[in-house]
Amino acid sequence: MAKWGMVIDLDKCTACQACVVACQAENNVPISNPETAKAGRSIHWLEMIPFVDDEYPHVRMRLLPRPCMHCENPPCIKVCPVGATQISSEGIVGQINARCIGCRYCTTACPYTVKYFNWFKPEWPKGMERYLNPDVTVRYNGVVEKCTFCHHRLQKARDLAQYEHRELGPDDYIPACVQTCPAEAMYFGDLGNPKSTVSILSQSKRAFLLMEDLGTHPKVIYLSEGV
Amino acid sequence: MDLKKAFEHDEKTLLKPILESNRNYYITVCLLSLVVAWGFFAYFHQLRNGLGVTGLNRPVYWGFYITNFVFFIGISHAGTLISAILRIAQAEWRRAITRSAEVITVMVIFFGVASILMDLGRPDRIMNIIKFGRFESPLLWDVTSITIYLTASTVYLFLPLIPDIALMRDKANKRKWLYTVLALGWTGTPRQFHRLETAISVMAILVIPVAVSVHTVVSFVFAMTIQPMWHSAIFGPYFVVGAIYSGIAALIIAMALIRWVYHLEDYLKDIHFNNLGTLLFVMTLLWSYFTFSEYLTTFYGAEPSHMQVFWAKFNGEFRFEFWGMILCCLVIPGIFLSNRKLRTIKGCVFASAAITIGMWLERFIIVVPTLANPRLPYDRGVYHPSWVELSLLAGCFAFFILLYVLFTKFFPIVSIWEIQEGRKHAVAEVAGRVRSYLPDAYNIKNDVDVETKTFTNAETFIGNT
Amino acid sequence: MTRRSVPAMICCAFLSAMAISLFCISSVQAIEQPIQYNHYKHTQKLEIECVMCHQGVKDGVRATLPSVEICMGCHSEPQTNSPEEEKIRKFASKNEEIPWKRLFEVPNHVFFSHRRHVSVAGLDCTKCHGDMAFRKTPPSKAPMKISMNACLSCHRKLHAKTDCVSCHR
Amino acid sequence: MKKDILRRDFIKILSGTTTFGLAYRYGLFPHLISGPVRDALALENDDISLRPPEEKWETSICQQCQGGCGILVRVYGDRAVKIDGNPLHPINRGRLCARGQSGLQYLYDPDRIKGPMAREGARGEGKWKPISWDQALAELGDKLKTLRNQGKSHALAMLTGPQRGLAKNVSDRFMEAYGSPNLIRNQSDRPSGKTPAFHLMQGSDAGITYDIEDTNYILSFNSGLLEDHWSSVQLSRAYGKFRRGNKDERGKLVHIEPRLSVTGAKADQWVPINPGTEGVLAMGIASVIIIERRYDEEFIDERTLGFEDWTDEKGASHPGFKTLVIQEYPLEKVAKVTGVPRDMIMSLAREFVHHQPGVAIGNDGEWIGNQGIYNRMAIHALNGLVGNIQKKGGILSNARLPEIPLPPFSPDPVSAKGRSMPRIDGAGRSRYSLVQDAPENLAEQILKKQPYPIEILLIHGANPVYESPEPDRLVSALNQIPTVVSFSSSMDETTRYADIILPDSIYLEKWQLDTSYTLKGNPLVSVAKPVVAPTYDTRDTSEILIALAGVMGKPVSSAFPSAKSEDLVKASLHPLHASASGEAFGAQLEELWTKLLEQSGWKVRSQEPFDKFLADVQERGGWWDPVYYPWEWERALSTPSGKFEFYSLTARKYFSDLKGMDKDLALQKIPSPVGMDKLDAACLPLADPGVSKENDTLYNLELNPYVIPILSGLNQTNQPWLQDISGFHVYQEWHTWVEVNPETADKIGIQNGDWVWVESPKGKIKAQTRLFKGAMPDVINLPVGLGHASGGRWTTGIGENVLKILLAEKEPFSGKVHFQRSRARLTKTNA
Repeated sequence: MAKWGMVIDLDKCTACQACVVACQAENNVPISNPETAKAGRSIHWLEMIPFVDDEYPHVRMRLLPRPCMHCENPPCIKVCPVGATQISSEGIVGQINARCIGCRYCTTACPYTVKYFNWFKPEWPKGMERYLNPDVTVRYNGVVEKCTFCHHRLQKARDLAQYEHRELGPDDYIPACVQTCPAEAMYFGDLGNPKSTVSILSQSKRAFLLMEDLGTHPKVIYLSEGV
Repeated sequence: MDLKKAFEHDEKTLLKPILESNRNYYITVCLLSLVVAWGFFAYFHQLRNGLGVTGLNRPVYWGFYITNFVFFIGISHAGTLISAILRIAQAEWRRAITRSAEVITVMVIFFGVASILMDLGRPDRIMNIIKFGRFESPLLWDVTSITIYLTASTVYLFLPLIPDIALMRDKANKRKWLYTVLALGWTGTPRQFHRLETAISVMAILVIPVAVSVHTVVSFVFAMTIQPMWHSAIFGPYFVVGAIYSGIAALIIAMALIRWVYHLEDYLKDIHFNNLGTLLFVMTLLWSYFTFSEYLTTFYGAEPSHMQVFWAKFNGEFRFEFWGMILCCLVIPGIFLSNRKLRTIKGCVFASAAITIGMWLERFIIVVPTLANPRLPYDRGVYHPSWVELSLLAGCFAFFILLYVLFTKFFPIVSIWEIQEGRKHAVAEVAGRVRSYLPDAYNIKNDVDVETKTFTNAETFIGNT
Repeated sequence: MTRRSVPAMICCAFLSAMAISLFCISSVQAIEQPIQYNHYKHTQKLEIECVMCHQGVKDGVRATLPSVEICMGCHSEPQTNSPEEEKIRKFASKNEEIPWKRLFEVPNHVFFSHRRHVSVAGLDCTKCHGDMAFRKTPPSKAPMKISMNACLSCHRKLHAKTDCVSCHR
Repeated sequence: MKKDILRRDFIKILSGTTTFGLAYRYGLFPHLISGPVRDALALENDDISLRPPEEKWETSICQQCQGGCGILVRVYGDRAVKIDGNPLHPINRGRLCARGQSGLQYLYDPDRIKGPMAREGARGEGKWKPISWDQALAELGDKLKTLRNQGKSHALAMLTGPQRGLAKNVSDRFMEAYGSPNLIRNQSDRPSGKTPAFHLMQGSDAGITYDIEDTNYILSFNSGLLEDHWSSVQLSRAYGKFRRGNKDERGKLVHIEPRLSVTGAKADQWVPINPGTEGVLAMGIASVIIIERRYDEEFIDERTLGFEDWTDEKGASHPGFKTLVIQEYPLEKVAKVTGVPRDMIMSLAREFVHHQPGVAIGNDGEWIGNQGIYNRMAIHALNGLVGNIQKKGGILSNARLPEIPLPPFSPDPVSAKGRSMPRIDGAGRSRYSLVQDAPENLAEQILKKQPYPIEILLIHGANPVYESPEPDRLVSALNQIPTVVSFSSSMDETTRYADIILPDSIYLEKWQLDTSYTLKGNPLVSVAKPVVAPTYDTRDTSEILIALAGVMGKPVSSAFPSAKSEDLVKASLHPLHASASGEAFGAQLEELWTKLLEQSGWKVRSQEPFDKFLADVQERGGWWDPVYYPWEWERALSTPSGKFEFYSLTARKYFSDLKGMDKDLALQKIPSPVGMDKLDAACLPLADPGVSKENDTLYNLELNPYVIPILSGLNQTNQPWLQDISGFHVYQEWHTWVEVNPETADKIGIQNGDWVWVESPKGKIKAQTRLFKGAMPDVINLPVGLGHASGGRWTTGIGENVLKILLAEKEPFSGKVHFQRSRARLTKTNA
């Protein structure tokens, strides 16, 4: 069974945020406006987070693209009272928004703050709804949503592969952010397969996990900057 | 003979609020209803437009509603728990106050539950909790334990009500059908009394662990996560203590109001307030001890993510709430309740009012700062409640008071039969009990067995001493 | 009426009120098709395969309802003197599609692939669609209800994936 | 009685729940009904029951910036639902930036102009009435025809944005056929690198490029490398390889900039520097290299001019670069001016030499932040010093672009007469002899009616009213012109002053043939085809111009063989096919093979039929020449001397040719070092810090403007996805912010989130304070790119136009407007 995971090489990343927009375009994420942004209600499944350290002139700024970590031991699924968020046998932490009751317990339990809530009914101005991705649902008002590793792509890819009676190839299933990354800093694949690129990279001495001490076992692995 | 007169006096005084209503009552009800209606309007608005009408945001996903939830569930410990403890401890001064305490419990749990419903993004899918409930989630533990608590408390409120309802059925002229139904055919035979007393004692014992579990489980909602300053083993007892603390305070306020409005000075006496005030002071110390332990461990451990929350409370954006809480829950009660001279009715009520506010702030200070300071850096962990949340807070309080007022208009708020029973039996019983505590040597010895006989011999017994 | 029946009456009132409101919420209207199509005749008598008209069942993610073009493949010339048949040509002459109404529908948040179930897993149409093929007139509601429980029980039986995200999106 | 009560209660409960049920059912609680998904996708549901829409990926080119990335558009039925990179396209290899991804919001922008419109009411009032295309074209065509018949064809002017390929050819051809010299292109020189600094030192007309991928060391002088590069995806890819390619050494990046930008954050070392003194620092580094004799002597001897003092053929002696550096840029002085410690300058110089091949990169030609020509020359001189020209991992000059012309045509005498008139903007003459276009002069010349008045102005792809330092002046100039036509697809600031709007289709709706370069200098031609039908009633500007020519009739109309862009694309590809060089895009493995074959003397593409070539190019997205010959020195160094000129002969010729007033004006601002002829000094990289840091008590801060990477290019910002991530590093979006160092803020008494007036001598704007440790003390950083007065719901009134308070200056040589830093102060205000 595959264990899907992602590796982000911060040494290559240029913080261009193409991944951020690609994710929003792929996943029908509601668009924000000055009001929602001001209220802190914009939704970015994938977000670029700045860490600013030390004082001028020795300031260091680290820029970290942060998708859902797809923890092996996710704090969010334990607390859901209705099982609307679950981890699949392939390690994808999904959000079944048709079942979600909107209690926002998972959003508060997630140490990475990767879960988002639809405070209003997502709406698109007339004409703009045309770009919505037919493979992804538009979420309702009052439910939680999050990064899904674009698992609809997996559903489609696997469907096609099975129909064509072949194995799922390593490039068949790749999330939108990884596909677009201009610096080729993001990798995606099967962490369970020791020969996959992500497995090899995750063994790198530069590899680190975000808040590893929490014991959530993230499947998003960062490679630090520097030699 | 005197006893009979006293009984008549009890019935007359205590039934008066039900039988007669003055203008102030109607004005109060109208005003409260207006606030409640406004609250309903606010909720309707939220239901139509979604939770966006609140001041909640990311990362402060929980705000007033969850604060209210914890607060109301805390208040609910007033009644059932205190009355059960007092009953089991056979504290005789309980007789006048148990009813008003138990009513608080039952009424306020509804608002606790309602707060959760208000907080849901999809209240229409509430049945999913039953259909797809996962017992791994602390929220489901809450649902279970609150349901049990509500049932138990209702039964516990209802059982001691039965004789009084029967009295109403026989004495009052209005709503006879209601009292008839609710009296469940009570005629006041010794057999019935015996059964009732047994049932009440069983419930009193049962309800204590349930009450403790309820607030422990409420604390687990927070403590089971790994969020800074939530993930704490002390949270269970801390919440229980806080709950009892705020519960007693609420009870004192309610009693004072009842006493004042219905002129029941004769029934709710200084001694009641003094006793409750002393109990409250004990709780003040206990609560302070827990608060101290909680914050000291965080401070001493000095984990960065915890300290971020810690400082946000101590001298950051939540400093007013935090020091307000210390003032209301530690300083004011500490001054007013520790000192016998200040522990008057007014003093107790003032301290209780402070504690009620302080405990609400404590709940707020637990819920919001942790969310506003997540582990990953965000700039906008600010939370300003919107008019909807404020209206719903006001609506909840008004609705609670309204229901309470209405209750006093339907049922005697001081248990008549228990007072009467007190007049009839308790004095003798206490005397017997006290005697049984004393060393047997040199004790006055009767031929008859103390425990069965004292009831009838009460007056002579007192005369002898 | 006795005293005892009062609570019972109140309960009755409450329950019936609930029933009415539930009915209001979930009332489903009977579906009427534009043409009184006879499945039985086509599939059993003429032995036409389902796939002939419902294209995409075997090779597409979605199955389809037949377009007027497909019907006209046979019915461009009258086969019988049924007035229903005439309707097809009417639609065709107006260059309109036949406004078939869907009976079976998976919700938008479900990813369901026909080819995966029919071609890969080799399931029979009746598994989900019931006795559709034997209907002589169009049913007013789906002969089998498609529910998640039905999906899941079959998936469990056949040891297919039961991860939420395998179907939900 | 009992019964009554009972019945009443019964009815009460019953009616209560029923009311709720009905209210629920009929949508009083709209969000509770599980239908919003259906609403949003209602358009799809109609055909869901019959046939699922056809789904395909179409190749095209992203034309939102100059990068030239190839894209694949996922088309679902009749709508575009996703844009991704074209894996075969050599520029981006399947990758795409935020802006490219956001193209969907550009396409389906609800505020686009939805059809041709004519002005009603006064200019700029914003009242429009829709008209039909036929009417619009007929009216405008008539006007043009009349003007031409009057013999005043030169009175037509056309202002365009950067244009390439087919669009460029069509506008050129239109103006040629009509007979007007006034095609004024607001040409950014960035993709081709025609920036005068490089032109003066290296010649290289096709432009130069930095081989980031294979370099070991980047010394970035406020270059905006990761934020503001002309082809950001290509650069990002190269940067990834620079850091973690297959090389042995991990490339090192040192970034020099007053603010901690994204490039600064990603660099191994960030060197804060006083604003505007990057050129001086470069000269400081040069002085270390020269004094320690660490320069590439072989290269300097063979391929440079003017390093040492030299004598020309007339015997006059001129000072060399070495003299200038040693005399004018002693290390102490440089350290003082730049604020960079002496030791650091020395270690930078040594590192730079040690880690060769490495490149020194300046701001490659954008117009914010004032890295003037001389500063850029100083930075580029470093590359010359270490002999980094035409080397793997150094500076490469672009190979020549292949020809993709329109079919030939011969203009008539009217046209010839019109074309012989002087250009309105003065480009190509006297002070502007080095540039082809000088749009900056337009306002002045139109107002002066010099050398003649303009009757009709066509504006396409340019928004000068927003970008101009003096918008009011430009507006009054526009008001002088009887007919102003805009081809804009959005109601931008300039379009508001038009008389007729003929809205252009956007890039996903039209044909285009685009030319560009890879960062390795390979030329390429990409093909874009419409992937969806026009969303609104808009047309391709090229086709509009052809239609206008058609309305005017012969001989103008005969300039175009077809009215369809599609045919012109095909016609233009014929010469490319005939040249038999290069190939259609292919996978990287194929390219390696091609390179190998061609370098061993094989002709790669045999003469395949044109149809196959066309089909190939269309399917794969374009054509390119993967083979690059680094030894073509004539192309790389096409200066008068054929060498890398530390002392620019081009500059010398330029100044010598100027006369009178013009000469004085041009030389006025150039300082003359002691003992050096002013003309000589003007030909050397005389880096100058510009605004001095004197003790200005009124304006006590230095204002450092920078371009928001996500919104660079400044137009078409009505895309909420982009607006929403503009200032992530300070948690601010959807408004203009000002970055202030916490200590400085403390001094002024402002806090994070406070609203302040940012006031420069020129004006003031409102901004929200963001405390940022990456800001230098006493320097405030302001983002440019927001504050549009018009253009759509997600851009109008979002933030402030910082250009309003920036001082603008015209650059010598090009006359290009540069917005400078200036002094400023902050005062607290209310939101």
